[in-house]
Amino acid sequence: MSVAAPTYTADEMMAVAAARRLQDGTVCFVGIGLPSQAANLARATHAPAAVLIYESGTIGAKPARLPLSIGDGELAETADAVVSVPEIFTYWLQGGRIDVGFLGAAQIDPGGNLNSTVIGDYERPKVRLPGAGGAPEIASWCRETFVMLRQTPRTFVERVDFLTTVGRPRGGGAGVTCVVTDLGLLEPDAETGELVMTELYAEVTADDAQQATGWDLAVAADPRSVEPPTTEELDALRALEPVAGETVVS
Amino acid sequence: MSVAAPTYTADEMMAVAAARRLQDGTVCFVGIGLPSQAANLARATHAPAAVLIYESGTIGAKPARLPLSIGDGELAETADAVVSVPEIFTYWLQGGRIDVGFLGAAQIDPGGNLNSTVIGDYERPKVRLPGAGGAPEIASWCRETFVMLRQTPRTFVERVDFLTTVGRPRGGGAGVTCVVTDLGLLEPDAETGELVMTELYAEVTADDAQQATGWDLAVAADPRSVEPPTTEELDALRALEPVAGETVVS
Amino acid sequence: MAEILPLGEAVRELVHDGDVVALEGFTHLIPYAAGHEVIRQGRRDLTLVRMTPDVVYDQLIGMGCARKLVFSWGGNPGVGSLHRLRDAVEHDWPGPLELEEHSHAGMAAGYWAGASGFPFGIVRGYDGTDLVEHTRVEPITCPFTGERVAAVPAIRPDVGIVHAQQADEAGNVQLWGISGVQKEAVLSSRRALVTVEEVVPVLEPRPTAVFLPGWTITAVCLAPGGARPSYAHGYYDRDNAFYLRWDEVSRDRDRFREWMAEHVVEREVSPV
Amino acid sequence: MAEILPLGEAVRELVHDGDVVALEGFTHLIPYAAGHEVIRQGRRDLTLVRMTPDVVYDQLIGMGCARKLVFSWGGNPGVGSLHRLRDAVEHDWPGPLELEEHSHAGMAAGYWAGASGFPFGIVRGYDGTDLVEHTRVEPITCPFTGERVAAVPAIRPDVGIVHAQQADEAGNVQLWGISGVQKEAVLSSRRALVTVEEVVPVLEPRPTAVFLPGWTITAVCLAPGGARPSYAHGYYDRDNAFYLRWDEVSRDRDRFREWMAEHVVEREVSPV
Repeated sequence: MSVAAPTYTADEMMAVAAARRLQDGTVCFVGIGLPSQAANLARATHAPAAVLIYESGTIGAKPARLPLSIGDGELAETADAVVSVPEIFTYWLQGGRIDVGFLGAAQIDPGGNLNSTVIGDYERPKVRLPGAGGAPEIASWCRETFVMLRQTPRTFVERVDFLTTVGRPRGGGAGVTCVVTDLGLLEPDAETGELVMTELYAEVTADDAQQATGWDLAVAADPRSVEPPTTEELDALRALEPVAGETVVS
Repeated sequence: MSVAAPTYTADEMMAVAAARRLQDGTVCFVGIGLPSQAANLARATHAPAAVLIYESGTIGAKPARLPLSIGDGELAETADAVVSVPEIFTYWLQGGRIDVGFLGAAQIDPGGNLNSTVIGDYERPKVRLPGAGGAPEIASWCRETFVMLRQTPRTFVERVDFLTTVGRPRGGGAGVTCVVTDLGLLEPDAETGELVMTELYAEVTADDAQQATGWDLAVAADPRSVEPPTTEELDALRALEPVAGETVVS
Repeated sequence: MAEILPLGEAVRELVHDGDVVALEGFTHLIPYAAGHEVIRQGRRDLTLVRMTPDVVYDQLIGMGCARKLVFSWGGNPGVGSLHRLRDAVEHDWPGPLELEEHSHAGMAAGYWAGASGFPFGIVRGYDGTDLVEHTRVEPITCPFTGERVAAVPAIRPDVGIVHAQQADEAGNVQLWGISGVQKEAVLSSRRALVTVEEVVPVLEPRPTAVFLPGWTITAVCLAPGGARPSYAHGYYDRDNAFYLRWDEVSRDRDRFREWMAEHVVEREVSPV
Repeated sequence: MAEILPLGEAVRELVHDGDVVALEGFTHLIPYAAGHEVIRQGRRDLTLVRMTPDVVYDQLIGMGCARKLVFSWGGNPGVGSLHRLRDAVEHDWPGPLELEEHSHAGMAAGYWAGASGFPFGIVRGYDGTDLVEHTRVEPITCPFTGERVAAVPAIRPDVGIVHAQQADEAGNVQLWGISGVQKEAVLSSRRALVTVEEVVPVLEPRPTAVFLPGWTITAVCLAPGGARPSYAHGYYDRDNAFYLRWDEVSRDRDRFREWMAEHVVEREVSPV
């Protein structure tokens, strides 16, 4: 990986970049993998009052180590409350109470639309992906949605094979406001809504980003440079890792 | 009261008559007052496995004494489960899981339709009554509904002033299947649905019943005679009474 | 994040003339102290929402705070009528009172919809009743089965007020026992005020507990005994004798006003 | 009232070829033992319903039990694909698999409606997505605001199957920890089968507990360890290593079949 400095991985850079964007007290709707790393890193560093909600029904979970699945017992034990799944998706998510939702995806298009359903044709897919899960309503009803995925020409596509999640939905939230990749960050243009590369990691160039994108990428005139992870951030992130032999594969 | 033998009151006769109709294991939706007396009497005598659900959200309440209000602490303490009011009315009542619902009313008509809203005109009522409460959906979604009220020309009327609760609704249940009064019991005719006086208490005549009814009352050809309360029934019923000074006025 | 405020200040900030206000508590944990503070501050033209208006609503209505009542069952539980409610409806005293009434299932569906951000909730009911002509309910047809069900509008109060047993310093709230529609009243409201029996260092998880995060609440107010004469599970019992006495007190307009002056208006604490 | 039955007998009586069957458990308390018994009894043409099909559904699908899958997210949590599910969808092996897919909010609304006796549930969603073209969802218009929301059909399985920590002798069931849609799966189903870790004399009320009365359940089966390799809060932890191993085992059709023969079909107990 051209962007990975010897002391941290691309995933660590992504988790750190996302974590920095969370303010203290932010209420987050979190999935497993990078989003969970980012939200828990924020909680362990500058945002101790961040509230983590997992779709399994745990509100205010405070795991000491990263959960291995979305319904991990650690989440229930450390949560302020455990509610049913129907309640999480009604009173809490569609009720419009969440500040930031996190999503992954297999594909994203310039409008921030996401595909997590199939690669290829729906009826005869090349790759059958897991499906929608909570994504469509997360993007519609959280005030903001952060997407985290690796930037490649196969993932950043002109047109998604299947539109699972609308990037700028008509719901109560702003939709996708930030895409965190292994090269930097993209944000939607205030007028057109098209994703613009606004921040780049150390040693990443605008040309690197264009090469990794399946459309004619807009790059900000003077993209901000993202500071590499600090020692404090890396220590905190690594302290969250599950015990050896139980690595989370995200 | 012409029907009250010296050893028991009309209310006691009503509670006993209703209790006898509850089979063991019956799941009952119960309100405060006579219904609560009847259901708890059944539980204390021949139907120890009867399940009492109060609309306050208590499932399987087993009060040792009669609750003084529908949300009495005793109900929560003795219940198998306490759920929210929205859940009681969705998963439990409209879900069609209740065998017998109990209702009172200010007026009833020959079709078993009930009024608990107003006496007189709605906009300028003579008497403003408490309103619908749980009644309309209880009558629609319990398998059977028992109504308990005193029989007088003012309560048994040709036409209710306000139709709060439909006697034979299009819901999943049979609607009003039994009306327990201070004179005896009425049941709907299998064909026409009109209420027929099918049982009379000791010393009550068909003519007494007609005199107490505001319409031309159908009386069964050979109405069954209801046995007076037994000593066991009266003892059990009186043992349920709240402590002195806290009498329930129903 | 909830602010912990004195009750007087919280009511002053949260409850305005003309607001839609829901005080909930299904027999248990009825927020009397907060209701009395609304009376003391002389709020007017309120639309009062509550599934089971009982004595505290009788008091608010009799003191002229309400323009409209949205409800499903209005009575003095186990006792009889609410005389002030009846006087307002039957004789426009102290002023006319508009009514919007539902069944319990309908009100519960309205709160559920409000808490969920939905514009309406559904009930399999109302059909064939006279309620249809006198309330806000519309038939909708299931697009899969053709069945007609009733839509009831979401309840979205300006202010939701409930009483709970405990809060912590961060304004998180826990209540237990019969929980009624309190969670929904808080989550469906634009602003939420919660009075509590006590503020504790840690909210211990309990059976039947409902937890409300501080970030769903606007103000938490310490009000020990704030549910009297109703009860607070684990703290005090219902004052059943009071409910019987209320039947006497409230029958007469003058006696009602005298009682309220003595026990509510001229006091800073809730009568027991 | 629930009968306490051996698992084999309960599955024989409750689960028939062609049934709509929901096995629920949101990561926690996944009813593996019951799923394996369905496989051992060779059920066919099932419509399998589950919000989060994971390894036990991969096994049911790979063993040819299913004709259709109704779901919202199908994967091996934290690991990756379900290879048997993919093989069925991508290559019709061991047979074609019809899909009906929703969002989580849509599935949850379907269960909620099923448990409530409603013909449909509502979601503010689906609009603008390609899901609309490939699933059972219809727009309905709010009669009060004019807002369009999505109606999803009620989920009403023939059989709902969940695993819980405890039952009592009367067949009442209690589960605690993350409870997912288990209550809804039981209450929305015509018949309900609950496997439990143990039968205890008294179900002690606990924080976060979900109680299911015996009269809502058809059969209760003692199946200690019946959620392995998922976990049972308070009893045993999730076997995360197994989920990683499954990725290997399930990639190859022959290896999958051998593994199933050895660990499921020829055993009377669930593999750990």
